[in-house]
Amino acid sequence: MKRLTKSVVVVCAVVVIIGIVLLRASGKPEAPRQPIEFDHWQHVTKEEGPQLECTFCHENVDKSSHATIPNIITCMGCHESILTESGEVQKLAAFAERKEQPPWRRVYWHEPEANVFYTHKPHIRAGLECITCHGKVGEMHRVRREVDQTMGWCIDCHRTRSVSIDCYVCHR
Amino acid sequence: MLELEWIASKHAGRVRSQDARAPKYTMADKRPSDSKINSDLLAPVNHPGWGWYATVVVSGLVVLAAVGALGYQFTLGLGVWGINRPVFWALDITNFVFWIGISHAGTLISAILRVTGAEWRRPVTRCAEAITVFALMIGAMFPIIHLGRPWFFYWLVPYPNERGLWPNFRSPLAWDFFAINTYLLGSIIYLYLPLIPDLALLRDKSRGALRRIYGVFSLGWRGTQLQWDRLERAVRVMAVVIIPVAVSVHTIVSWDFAMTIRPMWHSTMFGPYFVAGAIFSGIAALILAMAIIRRVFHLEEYLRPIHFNNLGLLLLTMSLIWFYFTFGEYLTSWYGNEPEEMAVFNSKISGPYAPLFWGTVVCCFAIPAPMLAIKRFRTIKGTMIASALVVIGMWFERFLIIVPTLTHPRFTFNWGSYKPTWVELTLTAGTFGYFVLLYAIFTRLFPIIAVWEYKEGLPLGEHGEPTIVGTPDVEYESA
Amino acid sequence: MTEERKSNKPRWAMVIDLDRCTGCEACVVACRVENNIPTVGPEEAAKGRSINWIRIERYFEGEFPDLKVKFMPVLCQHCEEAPCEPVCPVYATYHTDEGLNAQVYNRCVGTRYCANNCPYTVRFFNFFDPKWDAPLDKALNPEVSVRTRGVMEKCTFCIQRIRKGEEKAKDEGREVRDGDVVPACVQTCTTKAMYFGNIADPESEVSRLSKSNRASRLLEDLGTKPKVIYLNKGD
Amino acid sequence: MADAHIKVFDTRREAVAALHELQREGVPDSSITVLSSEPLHLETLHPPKTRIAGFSIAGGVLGAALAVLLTVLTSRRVGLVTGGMPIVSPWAFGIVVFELTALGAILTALGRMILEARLLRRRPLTGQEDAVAKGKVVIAIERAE
Amino acid sequence: MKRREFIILSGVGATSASLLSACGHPEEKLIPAFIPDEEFVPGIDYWKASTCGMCPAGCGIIVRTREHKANKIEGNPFHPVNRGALCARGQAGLEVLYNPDRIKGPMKRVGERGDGKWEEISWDEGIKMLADKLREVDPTAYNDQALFVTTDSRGVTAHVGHRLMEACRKGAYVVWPLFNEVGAETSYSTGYRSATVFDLANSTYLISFGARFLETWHSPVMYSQAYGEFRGSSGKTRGRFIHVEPRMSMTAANADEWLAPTPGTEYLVALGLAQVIVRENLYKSPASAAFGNELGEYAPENTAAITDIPTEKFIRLAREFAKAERPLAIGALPANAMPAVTLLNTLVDNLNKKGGVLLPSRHNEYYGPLKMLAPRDSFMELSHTKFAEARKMHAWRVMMIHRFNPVFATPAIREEILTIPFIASFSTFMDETTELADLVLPDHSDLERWDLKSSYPTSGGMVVSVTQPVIELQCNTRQTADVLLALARDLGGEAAAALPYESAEEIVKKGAADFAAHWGQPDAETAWSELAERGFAAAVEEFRANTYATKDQLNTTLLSGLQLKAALEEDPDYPLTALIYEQLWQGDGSFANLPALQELPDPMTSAMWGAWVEINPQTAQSLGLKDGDLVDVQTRTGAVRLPALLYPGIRPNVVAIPFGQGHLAYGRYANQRGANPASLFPPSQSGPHLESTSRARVVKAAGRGELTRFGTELQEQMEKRR
Repeated sequence: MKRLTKSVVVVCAVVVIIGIVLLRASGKPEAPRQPIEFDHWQHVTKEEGPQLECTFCHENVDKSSHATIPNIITCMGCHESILTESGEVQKLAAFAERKEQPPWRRVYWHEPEANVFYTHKPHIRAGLECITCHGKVGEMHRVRREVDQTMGWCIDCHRTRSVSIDCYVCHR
Repeated sequence: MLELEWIASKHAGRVRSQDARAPKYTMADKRPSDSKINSDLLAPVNHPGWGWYATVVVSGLVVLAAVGALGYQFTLGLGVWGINRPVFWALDITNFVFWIGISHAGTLISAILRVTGAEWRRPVTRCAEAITVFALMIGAMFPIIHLGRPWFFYWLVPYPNERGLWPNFRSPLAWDFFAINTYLLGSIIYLYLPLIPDLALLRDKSRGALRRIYGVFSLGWRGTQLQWDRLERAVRVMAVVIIPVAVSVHTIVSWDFAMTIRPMWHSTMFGPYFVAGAIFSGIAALILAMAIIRRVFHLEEYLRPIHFNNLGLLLLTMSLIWFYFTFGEYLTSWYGNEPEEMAVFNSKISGPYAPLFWGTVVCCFAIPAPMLAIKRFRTIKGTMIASALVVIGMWFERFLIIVPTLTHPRFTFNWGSYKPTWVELTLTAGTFGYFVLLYAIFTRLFPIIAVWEYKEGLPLGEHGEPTIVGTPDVEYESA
Repeated sequence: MTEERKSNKPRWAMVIDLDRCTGCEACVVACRVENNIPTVGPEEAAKGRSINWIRIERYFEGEFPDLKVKFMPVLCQHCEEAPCEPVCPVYATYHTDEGLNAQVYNRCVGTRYCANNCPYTVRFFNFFDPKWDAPLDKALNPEVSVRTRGVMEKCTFCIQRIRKGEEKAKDEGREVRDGDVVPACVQTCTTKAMYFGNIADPESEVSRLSKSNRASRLLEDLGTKPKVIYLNKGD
Repeated sequence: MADAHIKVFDTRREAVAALHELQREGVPDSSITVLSSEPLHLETLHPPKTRIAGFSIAGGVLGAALAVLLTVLTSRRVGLVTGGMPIVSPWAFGIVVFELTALGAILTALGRMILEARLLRRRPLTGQEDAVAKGKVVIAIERAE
Repeated sequence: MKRREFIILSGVGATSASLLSACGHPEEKLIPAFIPDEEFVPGIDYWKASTCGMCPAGCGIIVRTREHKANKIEGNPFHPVNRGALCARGQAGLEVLYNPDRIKGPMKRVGERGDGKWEEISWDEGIKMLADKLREVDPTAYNDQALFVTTDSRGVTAHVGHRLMEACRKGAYVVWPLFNEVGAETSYSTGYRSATVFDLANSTYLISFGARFLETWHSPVMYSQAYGEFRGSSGKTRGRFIHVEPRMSMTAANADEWLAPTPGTEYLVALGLAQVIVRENLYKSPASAAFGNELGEYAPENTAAITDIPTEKFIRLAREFAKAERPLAIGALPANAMPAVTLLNTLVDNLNKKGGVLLPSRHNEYYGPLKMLAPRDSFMELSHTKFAEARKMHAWRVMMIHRFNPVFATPAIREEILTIPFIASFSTFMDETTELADLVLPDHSDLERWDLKSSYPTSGGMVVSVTQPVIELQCNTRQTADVLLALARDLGGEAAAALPYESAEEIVKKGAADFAAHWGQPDAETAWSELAERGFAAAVEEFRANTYATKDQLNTTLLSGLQLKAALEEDPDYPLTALIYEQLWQGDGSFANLPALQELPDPMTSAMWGAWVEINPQTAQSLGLKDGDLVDVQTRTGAVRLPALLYPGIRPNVVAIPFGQGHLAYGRYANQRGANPASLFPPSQSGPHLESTSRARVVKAAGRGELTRFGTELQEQMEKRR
């Protein structure tokens, strides 16, 4: 009897701990709500859409460590004229009016305490597709984090492509 | 009746031979009644007395204080300690080494005594083994406490992880991890095995829930001769295995230092030196524990001067061995006369650490050795005083092995100094409090002297007549 | 064990000319700024907890008036046979293929064993979390981690600058050559007493200087094979 | 043990005597169970041969094997970057192997002992435990029908 | 406003391939700091050239910025002065920019002076306030009534400042010389403010009389690099270096031979050497022969006793010096003692020779009509005594203080300053003087402002460096020059006429254009873009002939006013000599608020976060002092309490105290740290001035001081040596 209750308690404790761990792992919101309901699908995949390349907007991906969210000026470049009546575009225009950047929310990132210094540049040089690490963003309406970019995930890829798994490659 | 008399007389010879086996260390020729033995040895368990409660309360408070200090340290960081650059280790590792050392009291000593079949061990072994387990638990805490990020201590454990990382088995700390855990597990088992029959005894002497709990842990012990035989064999095997483990543990602890290239750490004899020191301090701790138990629980008849005398002699031996090692260690440094070594050497012999050093020599050798050598002083009180000195001395010896080397790096520009903070001191006090607490609780739950082992050593003295129970027809059968 | 090493990788090394070093400590501050080294404040400094990845060790010889002084900049020697590496139970400090002695902050659990086994005392411990009074934190180098409490840290030969140099070489589709990589201390050295480069490349300045008859290494007899080479005072 | 005959003796001496009597009368050892609160070391009543030692040696070997797997194989398998420094070093790993060997030996010894001593078995106690606890010796004979 | 400004500015300057490769970071563009948002790329470093303002040397710097934050300062690899190197001080520059204790905006005093109650005001309000005060200046009054005090004798501030003060009649533009400026005019200087260049790099035998050219003297980084070459550049024999100074400074520590004469008798050492050279006919210039008589009395045999340097040493060194291939003597001695050094150089005839003394020609002309460098006659130099005297004759009503903290430099004149009815401070930080101000109009930090200055000239020529903003404004500050311009506009009349500029930026660009034109670059636009991008413009120097041709000249100009005496007369109650010295790390005390420099171990003592008293172990022993004991250093003027530091590198019976600590304000890092030795000396000496000396005594005080060292206590080491 006594042992039974004891074991029950233990099990509960374990479950709770695991739960906490999982929660902490998935601390980042899956698909954060953006200030403007920007629809990637419309810009990338949609037949009658502009069918843009990723780099059309994320232009610095091959220059900088960040792929960089496009400047509102880039957006307005088209939307000065196109779809000006759409509500979302008007939101955009409003931002542009106020000379502000929309407070876009990140979908993929590393916490600072991870001490990760990721740079897009070499990965682009290596000819990686954007979707390998970001999922089929082009087919999403609101961007959702599809790939769980854990360290193990990085390392596996590095191993399979026989890239160095030296800690100093990413951590400093 | 007559028949039984006849049987008895018929086998008297063999019985007498068994009598001859009876050792003289136990209480005289006359065997006390089992009920007396039980009531005496189980007294601490049944009615401990106010002294016991006082001890628990006091030591409990000390532990609480230490826990508070620990929380403070975890929230703010190791900066609350006195450690600095270059003294990255200090009281934390001192306590670690010290307690691991103390832990050599039991298992090793009792194992040696068991293997060598020293009869007088009987009332001693369990005190000793209990010391081992608790000291080890305390010592093993420090490698975790002293981490900069203690919440990641499990990274030392080899477990398959998503990050594809693995511990470094080349590190002496990894060796520590394996050695200490093995020793801890081994010691617990080694303490537990001889405890089983006594657990059964407690089971049978207690009622209700307590009976059930004791029942569970006594594994359904019945006391058949088969069980006795197997138990004793198992214990003997354990004893044989545990001795090398015990030796390896403190050797590896010493290697934490010896493997480095620091002056006066990088020494080949550190292994035996530490082991000797460990046994030394262990015996001292054992004597203290026994003396206190004897007084508190009125076990004067069981823990007798002879035990203290013998342990005292052991202590004397170890004291001499310790001195021999220390002398050798320091002589080689001094004779080699390398500047880096001499920097450390001088700081101990004549420098800021001289008082501690010479204090240590006095506590561990100058006073105890002659005292124990003279029979007149090898009394209970005498050995107690000597042991107290030795325990204190050995703590400082550990401190002296660690800190002076760290304060004197090879480049004089980086020499440092060390002053402990209240946090470290509280933690240190806490370890002693914790030890006392655990030990007190142990005595409350289990007989601190192994009842069956004690009885085993008694002469089969004669008294009382057989009372026949059971079905009479059997009686008539055999008649 | 060294024969297993890949040959094509550079082996980063540093040469310090003690004849030129004046002890001006520009390198110390440069390092502090480049590598986000916190100032621990007077109280902590008094406890001997201030952090300088590179320091100027000063030694007096003789008595007044015939007093001689020796300045010696000491940083992590990035030993080929580093004593700090094997003792780390979690591989937080290890040897990279470029011969750097790496310290990975977020793997470190803080046993401080490496520091105790470093004969040069160049490893530093974060006793508390570092803090910068705002807005001083704006000056933090985004290319370098801010170390949390409980981890060791030390000179990295400015790994972030090494990576930049290698990136540049890659962009230009060539091997890394002398001058691509310049750590902060070397860059700022007021007397040009410090040199940095790939010692595996026989043409590089460092390997040329390392063959000088003035060249020596710290505590060579320990067999740590440091990759910081000192040129003794000449005359 | 309905059909067991149980005698309780106040002293070991009597018990021993009685035991011999029984043996003389040809009661097989296997049907005699002697319960006592301490080992009696009876020369006559020989318990079957034990294998604890042997097993613990085997356990040691097993532990050693596991240790080698754990250290050498996993370290190689994980293959962390060490810039050419050794990731497997026999001397160092030997220490781990030694410890696990001992651990294996201890655990198997324990297990084997529990097994051979028929501990951890749910079986009705004879009801004479109190007597045993009082230090009396109980001899039970199972009728060989 | 910012965005628009960005776009305007972004027009300025292009990227430079050369400088790119120099930085060694491919994707980083060297462009003006303000990047228009559409060009700005996060995660990329932008480098911006400017000029270091941490000392007057004017080294070129490039600042690394990313995401509109400056995160590193490095030496400009092309700048002729520092060629990529930068000293500890310069490296810490960012801590000025981002210092948490900066004054956030203009303020006016409420409540009593110095009790630190302030009220934030608008810039217009502040300027108006100051303008009104200046209007009150009575033109008919006999003498100056307004006063503009600064350490800045060059650049835009000087230009605007002294013009404004001229314009509003009865105004004086005052330059208070810093340590670094001291001795800048050796007795060579011939009317203009033209600093002499010493060709260390090429000299083979260097004697320095207290000139700490590796730390604080003139242009430390330039001379450090020269020293590097002096020691061992390919194809040149290793130079030999003798340093003469009673305390072993870092520079002295690098010398092959260190002479520690009695404080104040350095010039006697120089003359002694000269005497030996003359009497042994080792001189090179023919005119030197006849010195025999004048120098007779300075023969080492006579001076040895005073200087406490053995005669044979004199003779040996004199011979070495005279026989050396390219000997050179430098010095930082009081003006009346400098001729001794000059004499040595004259004897070995190294003027305007390779490895000798290079006398630049009058380069204030380079500035063309703008006269960026305020000509000497247009402002008065003030030292601490002068201030007290001047105060007596001038009824000053308005005092404007810029980049200077006299109350800290000379606590003694605090009262004098307090008597001035209205004080306006342009300080960036709340320092001791600003605390007394009635109005605070905070200036930009050096990384936010515009300026055009002549850097300390190099052997290659003279250099004009541009200071330009590398980052957006951190606080609501305004560049003082701009404030003065606004002030002029507000005052109207002459003032407005004298300063017809919109902003400091405009002046800088105009100045640059004039400079370019002067050097045959008519196209102002390209000239400016080059300057803005490279951060400097260099002009090849032509060095003029030796000014001292004849013996008579030497005789009159040099030896007049020298007489054989020990520096300080004996004082039975005060047996010791106290002196203060400037550290590279603390400067004149204006760097005490930079944590990086506070925590920088002093290379000689490895002490940090405080001040101390250096005492020779022998002296300490005789006084029964141990390292770290708290002591009172007392002079007839004052006393300070500091921990004793046993220092083998100082003359027995001399105690030295570093200057710069002991602030009573100036922010969290500087305030209440150590003690300010200035009070030990009469105003005539103390403060950022030539190292002052005074008779003193040391009394052991109770307790131990806070003496924080990075390295081990020297004592332990000395014990080890024994």
